[in-house]
Amino acid sequence: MIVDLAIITVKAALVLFMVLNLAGILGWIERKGSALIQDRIGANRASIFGFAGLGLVNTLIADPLKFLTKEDFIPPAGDKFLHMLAPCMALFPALVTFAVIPFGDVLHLGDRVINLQVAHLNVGILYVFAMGSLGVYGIVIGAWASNNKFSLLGGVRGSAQMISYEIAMGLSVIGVLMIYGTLELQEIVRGQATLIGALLPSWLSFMHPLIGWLPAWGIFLQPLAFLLFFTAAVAETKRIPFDLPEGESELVAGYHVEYSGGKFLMFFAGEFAEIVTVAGLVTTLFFGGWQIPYLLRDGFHFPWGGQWLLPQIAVVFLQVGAFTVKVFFFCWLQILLRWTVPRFRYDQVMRLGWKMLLPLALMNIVVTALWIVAWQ
Amino acid sequence: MVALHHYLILSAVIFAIGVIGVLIRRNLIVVLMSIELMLNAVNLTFIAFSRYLGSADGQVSVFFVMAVAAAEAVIGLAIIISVFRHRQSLDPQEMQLLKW
Amino acid sequence: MAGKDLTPPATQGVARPLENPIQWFHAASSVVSGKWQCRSMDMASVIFYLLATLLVISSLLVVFLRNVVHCAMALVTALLIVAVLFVTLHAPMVGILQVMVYAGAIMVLFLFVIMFLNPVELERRRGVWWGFGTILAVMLACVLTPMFIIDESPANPLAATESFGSPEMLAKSLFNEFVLPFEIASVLLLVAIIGAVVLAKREH
Amino acid sequence: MVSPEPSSVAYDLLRWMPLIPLLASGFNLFFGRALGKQTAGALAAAAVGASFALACYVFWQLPAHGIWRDTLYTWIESGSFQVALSFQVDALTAVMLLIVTGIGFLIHLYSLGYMAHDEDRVRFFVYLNLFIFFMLLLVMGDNLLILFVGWEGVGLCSYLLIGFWHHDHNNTIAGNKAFIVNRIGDFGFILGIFVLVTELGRQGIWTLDFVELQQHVKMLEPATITLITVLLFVGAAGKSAQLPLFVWLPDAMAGPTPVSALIHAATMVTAGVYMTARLHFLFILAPATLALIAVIGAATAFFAATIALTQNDIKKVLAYSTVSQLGYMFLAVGVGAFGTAIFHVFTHAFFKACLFLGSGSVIHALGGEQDMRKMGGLKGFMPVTYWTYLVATLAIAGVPFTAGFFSKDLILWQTFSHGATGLWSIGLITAGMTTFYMFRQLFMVFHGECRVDAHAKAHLHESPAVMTLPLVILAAGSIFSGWLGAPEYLWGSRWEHWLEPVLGVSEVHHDSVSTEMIITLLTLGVVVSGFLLAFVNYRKTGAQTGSQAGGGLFYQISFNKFYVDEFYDLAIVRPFTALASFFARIIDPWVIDGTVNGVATTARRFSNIWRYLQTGNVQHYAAMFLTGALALLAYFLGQL
Repeated sequence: MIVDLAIITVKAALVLFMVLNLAGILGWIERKGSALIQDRIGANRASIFGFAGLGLVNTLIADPLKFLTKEDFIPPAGDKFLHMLAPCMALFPALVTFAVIPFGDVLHLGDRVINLQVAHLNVGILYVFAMGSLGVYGIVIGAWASNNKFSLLGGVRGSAQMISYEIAMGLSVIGVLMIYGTLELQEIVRGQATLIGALLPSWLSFMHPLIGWLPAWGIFLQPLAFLLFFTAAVAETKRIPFDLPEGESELVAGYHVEYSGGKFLMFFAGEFAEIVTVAGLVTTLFFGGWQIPYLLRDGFHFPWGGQWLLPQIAVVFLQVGAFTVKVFFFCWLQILLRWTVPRFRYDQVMRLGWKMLLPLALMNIVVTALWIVAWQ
Repeated sequence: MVALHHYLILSAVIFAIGVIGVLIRRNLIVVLMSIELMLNAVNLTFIAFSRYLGSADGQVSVFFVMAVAAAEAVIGLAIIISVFRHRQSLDPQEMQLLKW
Repeated sequence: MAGKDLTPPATQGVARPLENPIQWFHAASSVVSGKWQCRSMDMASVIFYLLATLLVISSLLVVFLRNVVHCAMALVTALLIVAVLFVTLHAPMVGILQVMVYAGAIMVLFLFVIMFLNPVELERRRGVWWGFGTILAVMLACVLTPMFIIDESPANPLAATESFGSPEMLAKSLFNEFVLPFEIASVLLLVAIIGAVVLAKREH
Repeated sequence: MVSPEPSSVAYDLLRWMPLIPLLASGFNLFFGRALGKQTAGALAAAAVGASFALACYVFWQLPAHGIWRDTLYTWIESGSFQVALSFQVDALTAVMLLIVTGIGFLIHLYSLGYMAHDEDRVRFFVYLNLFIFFMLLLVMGDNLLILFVGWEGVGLCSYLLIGFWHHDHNNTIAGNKAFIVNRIGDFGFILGIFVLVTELGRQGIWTLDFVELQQHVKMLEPATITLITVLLFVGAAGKSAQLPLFVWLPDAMAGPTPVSALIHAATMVTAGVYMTARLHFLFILAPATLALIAVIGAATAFFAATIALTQNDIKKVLAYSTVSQLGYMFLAVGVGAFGTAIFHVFTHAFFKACLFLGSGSVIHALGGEQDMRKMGGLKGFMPVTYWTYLVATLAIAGVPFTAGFFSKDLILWQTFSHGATGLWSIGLITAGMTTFYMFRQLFMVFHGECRVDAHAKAHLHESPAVMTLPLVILAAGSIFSGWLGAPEYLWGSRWEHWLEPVLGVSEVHHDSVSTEMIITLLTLGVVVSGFLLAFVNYRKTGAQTGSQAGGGLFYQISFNKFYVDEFYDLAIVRPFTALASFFARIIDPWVIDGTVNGVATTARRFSNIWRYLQTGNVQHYAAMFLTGALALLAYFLGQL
């Protein structure tokens, strides 16, 4: 019992650590990446004893120090308690969401079987959405508590935008859930281990040599769902091209105009944590999570017959590594997006959410349902 | 050990508190919130029963209560908005067109 | 789907004792109660009373705070606590729905409207009426409470199966015996949407 | 006299006979003005012409023992009681169809000329078509209810047309009079229907259909049948202007003359006769009623004739003669000779219509003058009118080999052979008087020197062809239409055989031809003497025409129509209006309104107290609600 609790705690701490660090690293990547994209040198000033290794280490340490040592300003007409509460509410959901995302298959230690996932909830994906929906409060409350017109506008915009896109996001995932027949993310990932060849209905068997060898990842089974989900998720993170709630050019800095110091750091970290979470979700739902094609518990089994057996521990490390790499890739993709795409107008955002993503998601659900009814 | 009536009494208390809100608050939005509170008290009862009687129906009923609550909140808020547009106030005691 | 049959039977049968909060909660309770020799009150009761106290406090805040936004936040807290209570009652699905629907959607809508209208002045209060209402409500509580203390009310919950309160269970009864109410509820929501649009639309 | 079970065949054509005039009427009602007055009239006439053509077709096609049905839909259905909106045509109906549509068509043509200068001709033709529709409904309906609808409908149209020139108050008064007197009759009629239905229903037969009625009336006991038939006859008396309900018909002459010809001479007023013939199977079971009918018929004939002797209004004379002729018809009905009654309806339609139209043409020529004392010597001015008028007069007088001769003599002979000698003698005298007053009129109008005032004389003219053509046709009809029903000693009667399937073999004994001939000769004698009397008095200048000095008490009484109107006015109208005004002045404002307002006031008083509970504050309401809930809870807690 005690041991079990200990294991849980360790897993939780590990995931939390990873996410937070990833957020920090992303902060640096964003600067360097933007510099790259804009043909600048980028963050290279902060140095410790003259050592500025690409500014990475320094940025990791210097950024938090700078934020924490700044004055924490609370607008006198604002609401102190809520003003303090808001950043926590912004950061919290982003962190806890990762609890249900599996970063690996089971790990055998002696007679123990450890599921490489913090919480094995049978409502998994719903939990993700529930936490995501809590993210709104950070913005709304922060905006209201700082008693500033710009931030209030930002808050209103933010809440409207997030509610709108939650719907599209939730509906876009349903197709995936129907395909894999479960809400639990670990199960979904396991479902992606099989090959498409095993799923082809008889009348499509002639396609077998063409696509039969593909792994049954969400991206192959639900490409439209992937596009919709990714778009909606990026909108949820309120980053360019969906950064209307902040919109420097219109609202100074939107809902966190009045924030500085540690609280701003929390908003900041929350944003990057959200990026990581989105990347994790996209990986898990559409890119096989920790799966590596043809790699089963006991090693590789290639569809053309060959196989390469591996020790179990190696398999686990491969899988965790694969997961990390995929997550990194999607984080980078989002940052790339943020620095390349221009910002929408607000009405455009709303129209995209309600008049394009939503109907498309519904259509996706219907088509998927028809497919399932017809061929299973 | 927690018995069923613990939950029932808890929900009764919450319900009563919600009633207070409905009766005394002079801000329509808060009145609506208090109604939500009462609904939640009822939901708690449902879940407690479904747990202690081991049947799923309670949870299903909660599902429906939530649907109704959502509808009620949406309509209520819409009404509040339009009322506020006409008279710049949210005080239910100022809305007495039906007074004798 | 087909993914399951790829996992060897070795992991299939293995019980995963601590994989969701409910199990943590029971494990922890048993551990703690085993640790400190408190027979009088086990962990479950402790947690229940803790949650109940918090719930009552937050509800009181909802009713008696003067600032609308504060009330809203207190209500959100109350709703989250209720969700936790649901989870401890083996209704995780409903708990999650509670968080999604109430905390995630309805309350955000409330806040949105509050920001939208942004009522500046604090509401005035009238002592007599407050007293009267409070007394009435307290009477209500006093009448309801004894009615709930019935001897034949089951003291102990039934032994919950693994799937109790799972989405599958909910879905089974929802789409078999309650399918008609389900459809009606969907119609109700549609009507509510249309009504809200019509009501809140600023007429030109 | 049981008739062979007629074979009833479905035949879709029938429905168009009433529908065409109805459609035309509706069309004129909405688009008539746009259509232009002349076109509207032509359309109306064409519609009636169309249904006349249909009627002829049906008449020729109809098998002797056949009944053609056309059921549109079930109108009323409650339990086993079922009324269908359905038409039927048998021999009797076919004859009536010919009369209604044929005469109707001619009179429509005539109206085109007669109403040429009227402002709202369109309205006139709308009413006229509507009347044709209702009349056809009346004669074609295959059950009592439809017959009753038609019955009321023609009453309505008659009311509308009598008051057609409603700018003159008297016309509206006359219209009301006709309507109200008819109401009295209809009241009896519908009571009769009720009794019939309920009594039959008590026997388990819920029906109004004529054929079924004919099969089942046997199972009613005689007293009931007598009651029913008497009530029905009250209706017939109202519609056909018999004693004592005849008073409306003379006043009905306020309407345009074509209307008088069509409705108040040819068709509508004969509806009563038609009804009795249609229900003959009922009447022959009630000898008492038949006796009553015979007496009333004879009395009416005589009474009206005596009034007609002294009238000076050209149309009034004709009106009373109509009443008198109707009396003849009911006399025939009374002696059980339904076929003969219908025969007289048939012939009478021709010559009376002809007379009315002739008088109309005279009035038209004189620019609305109706007083015979201001006429005379018109023979030269309007020859066609004169000759047709003369023919019709001969016909109504019963000069041999005219229509009137055959039908009226047949009636008298039937009466005699039926053994009612008293009634027969009354009829005989009436025949004489008929001849007298008709020739008096002829002489006063057409002979002697012209008394027309100069202004009217200026544009004295013969009527246009569209008016004279119908006159000629009708005149021809008023001679030859009678030949269908010649007595045995001549070529014998087609008529009886034609109607036998419906009315059964009439029990006229053609045994003693000699007696019949004697009776006929006797009638002729009376007629000739009547003619001589008129000739002597009125052939010349008409000097003493209308000189009220001449003649004594009897003259006064007759001239004032036996003071019947005054009597009714004293006995019925005044008390009634007095009672009504009493109710209007005392009961309604004080008792009824008092009660109502009192209730209202009391309620308001109390509400004024209670309404203070309505604070309009929703939270107060909620508090009340909660209090109630608390009370309930506390109660149940006590129960626990």
